[in-house]
Amino acid sequence: MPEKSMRHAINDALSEELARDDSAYLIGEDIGKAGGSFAVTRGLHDEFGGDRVIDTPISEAAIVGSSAGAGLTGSRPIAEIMYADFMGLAADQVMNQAGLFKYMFGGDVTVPLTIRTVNGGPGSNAAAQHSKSLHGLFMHMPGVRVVLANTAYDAKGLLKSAIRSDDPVVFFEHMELYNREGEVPEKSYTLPLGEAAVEREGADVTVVATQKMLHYALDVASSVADDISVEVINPRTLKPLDVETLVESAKKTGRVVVADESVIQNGPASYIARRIEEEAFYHLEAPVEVVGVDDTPIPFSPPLTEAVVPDASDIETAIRGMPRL
Amino acid sequence: MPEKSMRHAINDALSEELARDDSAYLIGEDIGKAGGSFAVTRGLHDEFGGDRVIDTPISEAAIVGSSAGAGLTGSRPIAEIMYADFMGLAADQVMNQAGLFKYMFGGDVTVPLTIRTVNGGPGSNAAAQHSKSLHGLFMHMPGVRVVLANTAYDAKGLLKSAIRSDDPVVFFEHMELYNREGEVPEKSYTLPLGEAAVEREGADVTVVATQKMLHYALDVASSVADDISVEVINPRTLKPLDVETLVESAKKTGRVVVADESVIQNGPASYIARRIEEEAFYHLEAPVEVVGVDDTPIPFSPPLTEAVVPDASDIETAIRGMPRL
Amino acid sequence: MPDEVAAHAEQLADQLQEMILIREFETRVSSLFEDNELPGFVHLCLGQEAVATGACWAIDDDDYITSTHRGHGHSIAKGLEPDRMMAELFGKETGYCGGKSGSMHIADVDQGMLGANGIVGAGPSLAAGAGLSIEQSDEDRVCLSFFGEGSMAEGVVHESMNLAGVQDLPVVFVCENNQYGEMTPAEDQHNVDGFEARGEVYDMPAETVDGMSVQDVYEATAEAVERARDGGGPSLLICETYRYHGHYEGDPTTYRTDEEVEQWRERDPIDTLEASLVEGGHIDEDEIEEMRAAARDRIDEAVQFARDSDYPDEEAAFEGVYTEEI
Amino acid sequence: MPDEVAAHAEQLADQLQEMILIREFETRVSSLFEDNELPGFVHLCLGQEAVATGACWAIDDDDYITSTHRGHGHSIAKGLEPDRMMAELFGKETGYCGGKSGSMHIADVDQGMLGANGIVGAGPSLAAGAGLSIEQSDEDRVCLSFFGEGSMAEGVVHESMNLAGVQDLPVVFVCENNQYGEMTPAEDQHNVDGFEARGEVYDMPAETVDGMSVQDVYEATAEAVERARDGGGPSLLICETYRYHGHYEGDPTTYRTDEEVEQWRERDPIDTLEASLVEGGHIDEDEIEEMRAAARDRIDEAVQFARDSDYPDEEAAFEGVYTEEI
Ligand SMILES: Cc1ncc(C[n+]2csc(CCOP(=O)(O)OP(=O)(O)O)c2C)c(N)n1
Ligand SMILES: Cc1ncc(C[n+]2csc(CCOP(=O)(O)OP(=O)(O)O)c2C)c(N)n1
Ligand SMILES: [Mg+2]
Ligand SMILES: [Mg+2]
Repeated sequence: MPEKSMRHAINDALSEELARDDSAYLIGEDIGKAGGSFAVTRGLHDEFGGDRVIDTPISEAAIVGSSAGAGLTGSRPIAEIMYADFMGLAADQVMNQAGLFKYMFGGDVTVPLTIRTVNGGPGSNAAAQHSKSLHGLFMHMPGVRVVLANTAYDAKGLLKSAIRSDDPVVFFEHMELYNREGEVPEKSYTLPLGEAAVEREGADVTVVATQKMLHYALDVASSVADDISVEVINPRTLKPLDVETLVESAKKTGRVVVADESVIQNGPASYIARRIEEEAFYHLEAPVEVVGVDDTPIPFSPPLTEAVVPDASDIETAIRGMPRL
Repeated sequence: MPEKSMRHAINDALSEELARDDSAYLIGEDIGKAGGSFAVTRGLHDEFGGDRVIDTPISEAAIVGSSAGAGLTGSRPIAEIMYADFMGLAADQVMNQAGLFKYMFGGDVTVPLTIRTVNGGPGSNAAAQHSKSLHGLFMHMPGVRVVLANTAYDAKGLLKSAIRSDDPVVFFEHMELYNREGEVPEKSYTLPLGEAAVEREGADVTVVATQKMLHYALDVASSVADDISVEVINPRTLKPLDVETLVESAKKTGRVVVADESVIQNGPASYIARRIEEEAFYHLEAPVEVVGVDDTPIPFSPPLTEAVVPDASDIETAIRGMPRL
Repeated sequence: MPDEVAAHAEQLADQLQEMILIREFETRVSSLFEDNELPGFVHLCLGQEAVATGACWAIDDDDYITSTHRGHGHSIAKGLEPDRMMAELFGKETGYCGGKSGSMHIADVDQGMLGANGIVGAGPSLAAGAGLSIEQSDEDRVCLSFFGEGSMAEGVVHESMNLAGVQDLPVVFVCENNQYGEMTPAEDQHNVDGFEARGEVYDMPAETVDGMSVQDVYEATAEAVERARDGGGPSLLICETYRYHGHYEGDPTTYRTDEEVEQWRERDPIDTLEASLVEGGHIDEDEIEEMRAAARDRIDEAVQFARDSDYPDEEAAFEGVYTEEI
Repeated sequence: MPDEVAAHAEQLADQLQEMILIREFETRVSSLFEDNELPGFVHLCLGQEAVATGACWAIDDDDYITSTHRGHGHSIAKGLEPDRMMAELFGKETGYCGGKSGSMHIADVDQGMLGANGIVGAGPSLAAGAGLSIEQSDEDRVCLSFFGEGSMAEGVVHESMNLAGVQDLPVVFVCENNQYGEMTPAEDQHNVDGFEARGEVYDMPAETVDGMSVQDVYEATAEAVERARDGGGPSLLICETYRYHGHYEGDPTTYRTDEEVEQWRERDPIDTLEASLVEGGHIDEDEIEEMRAAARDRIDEAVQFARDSDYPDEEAAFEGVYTEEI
């Protein structure tokens, strides 16, 4: 299989879906002529024209709010919010508009809206307002699906499914994974929303990891393989969450680490830990260990960033800290 | 001790703090001449004048954003956001502004801002956009303290502490508790942020419960007292969360139920459950049981609301479902 | 003016009939609410009927509207049936939304009614989205967006009008200036004399309209709608009107004087239209009485329908959150 | 014009000196960034120096400003020291924020600088808050709020100007129209001819100002500041200017032509001011060369200071989130 960057894989997904469905369009800031702030939509404006790849004013609420309205009226909007950090400006439009219409209006309508956004790259030292991982906020909103781009392969297959989904989906890319290459089939494909992937099988410890942490986890799993057999699971979608796959693995290994770049406090890693503890309680050797950001904004200075943001060594420490290994 | 409604207790706290500190002021929609949409600020405009009890346009982002700026420049703003449901419109101002300044600016500044808002009254049948409990979202934001008004006594003592805190605090009242009376000392008092209250001692099961659920839990604890000895804990503040008190109780009883009116998915009840499972793992008879709203918007029709929103019977069922009682 | 009336007498009579229906609906809701027959709370548009009727008269069945928390009039004017509306207010399964929405979120997307909305200022962004959909599919539909003057302060309303302006979207923004946002006068919330200047900000024609005159609202909207269909982009209409009841049913309205209410009532959109139709000999008192009787009957039926309908099954509470089981 | 220059020659020379310092700072940051000495990314205000200097010249030490992601010029104009600014850009503990903020959030609240801000449009709401603080304590301070024309589209900017308008807050809104928001021309994002009409919307005087003339910016701001101090409420200034470099360092700027840049450079705020000061005989080439040399020295020192400073200790990463341990 050819290797592609995640950026390229996402671009392909967008291009294929725009070609496939006339009711789909892209909307966002600088996504058109400029090709996107991170070059993810490059070429699409030329290919599909300004009517289907729409540059907007700097207006996150209107981007998402208008997309909710367009979704109600027969379109399939694909909105881009440049950084997940800016989703706060469109929180109402997700939480009280797009996410609620189907239910409030009696169940018959659909809001086939996808919001693509980017979890921060704390490693790019863009500091506290451009570095957050914020999928946790949206997992708490009924009616909204939450999907992560963790590998190039996932990104393409899941984004296509997100776009085709008749529910609003917030799709989180990751700044530091755009350049990362991975195998992506030439042929068109989709991946189901709600199925986790066992990326590596193992017997001793389960590591559930997202985005950058997934790649660290895989590295660690290889490097400790002589001592410890680590199973690595990529949850892929957080809402719906494939609890079954996670629990099955937890029951097998009895030891679980969850690694996610968000804040731990009421964050996704804590929630995943909770679901595993709930369902696999009597099979666990110890409580689930969580790796994430501990109630701290992301600082600018590289040594500070490194201190705050988890990395491979934190995952390894968590694995090695598991009892009776 | 005299009994007072929570509305009255909050009004007293606001009045006392405005009198005590010239740099404090109230700001919000219809809080002044009209006395607030729920009559919580009644009389304060007359007492302190329009300069200290400021009616604004319908502009949640500017209410919170301006309060963040005022907090930086020597004021102690007390903002009201009419329903927690509307906090989405001011999410950026909490998450990226007020909550981050102290840290981003190097630690020396303070943002002594309190945002009072109201968790929904699903029981008032105001439906999906006016009924949510949303403290969970703010627990995920570093730099922000999250406090709940669970009883009239708490409301007064905690609100005064929130106002005096030099950190931004989001203070969640509850629509269906405003009329509820409770004992409130005549004398001025404050309650520390970060200390839970054991509202009732018990030996068999711990119920950690917030807001309306706390009162249900106390009722249930009384009514099952012949069979089961229930300890009821009021966490009071969610950030900081008094994990110690919760864990101590969990270790004692070995059985824990957490009841909170928010959505369960990545919500506060799940997080509290997780923290208890993490710290009291080897003392628990079973995983913590969570009572809350299961991934569903709040519907309008009374029988639907009742189906979705937890009540005393759900807490009782959870208690009785605990093993080896 | 008499000429105006003569020229449009037939349409005006139909508009009168509709306004009477809206008023009857609202009046009945008021007493049902007082009698504790309705859960939740309600915001009524008594006094504002001419805006809903006049504006919606200028659009077609397959056009769209977005509405507000004060949306019953808009719904009726867009062609929604009082019986299913009333059933929704009762929380019954036969309601437009199966009892899930109540007064504040009534919607019928098939009928182009994109929802009342409990979030002040939300409608205009949805309207911009409907405008984008229309452009995408190259239709010549339009979307009317109703919103109160209070919502003019919300950021998303500004963003949406700006987006509509730069994208030339087929949206008519219909601001209902009923002089208050909740209990606070409009003057305390905005420079009310600056409402029209927003037209220049967003590069769209803006006009202040007598919101107590169904004909004036109709004409201004029709012109804006025609421009929008012709690719001329959005418009802003500021309709000066008044709500006779409080912000919500039960509001003691201490923030305004009886004289003020009386002054506005003298310009009542129904009474004045009746008077000029009668004066011009286009309609007689009996016909008006028939209209009232017809409206009463229709609302009687609606109330009966609502009372007779069942509450939804409990299971429905957990359905319709997602398209597929999740 | 020569008279104007003569009347203000001394002040203009000081302003020139400051603009040269800003330019030197930005030019050096550009090359440090290219040399990979700076973490993160930076947005430079080369070309816009007259707005920062002219506006801040009109306020006092104890007045406030809010700034943007393109904030180095504002900081220097507000009196922040290049050495601690540079140290912040390097992520060093001697930086204004101990290395926690970087370019996008430099602040010195004691000095009245309420922060650069990475969220487009955030500044004006903070400025309204500073205005409220000033009113609360009955001071006669003012707050200048700098923001790019792109942020005019953000809802919170609208909300904040409206709030300032109805509350008569002592805020001067200084819009820097540098013609682009990121890579998209202002014309695609707003009706640029409608910027001034916002004054009417928010009931505040609004004026378009030549942002390449430090004197024009100074005068317009001084007038607005005086009005604000006298209780006359807020004002809006739209300063027409241009950024010579890309949106961020490294931006290939394919969205504009070299001619366009050249045309603006011909109106360079530093060159034109130098020329008229020399022409009027108020300053000679040597003095200008001295100014440049002084600026170079100051920035050399700043870079040295930054390079010599230590990175913060790791523990600092977890400090300063809350006032008390939590
Ligand atoms: C975002 C938001 N803020 C506040 C409210 C509370 N609220 C409901 S109606 C209303 C007043 C709206 O005024 P206006 O837009 O003039 O409409 P009117 O009620 O006069 O029809 C307010 C503040 C709300 N529902 N949503
Ligand atoms: C809320 C938000 N949306 C988008 C961005 C990304 N962004 C950074 S600068 C910028 C352009 C701002 O344009 P303008 O206000 O004109 O300022 P300029 O860069 O021209 O000085 C954008 C869109 C952001 N930082 N914050
Ligand atoms: Mg109104
Ligand atoms: Mg710009």
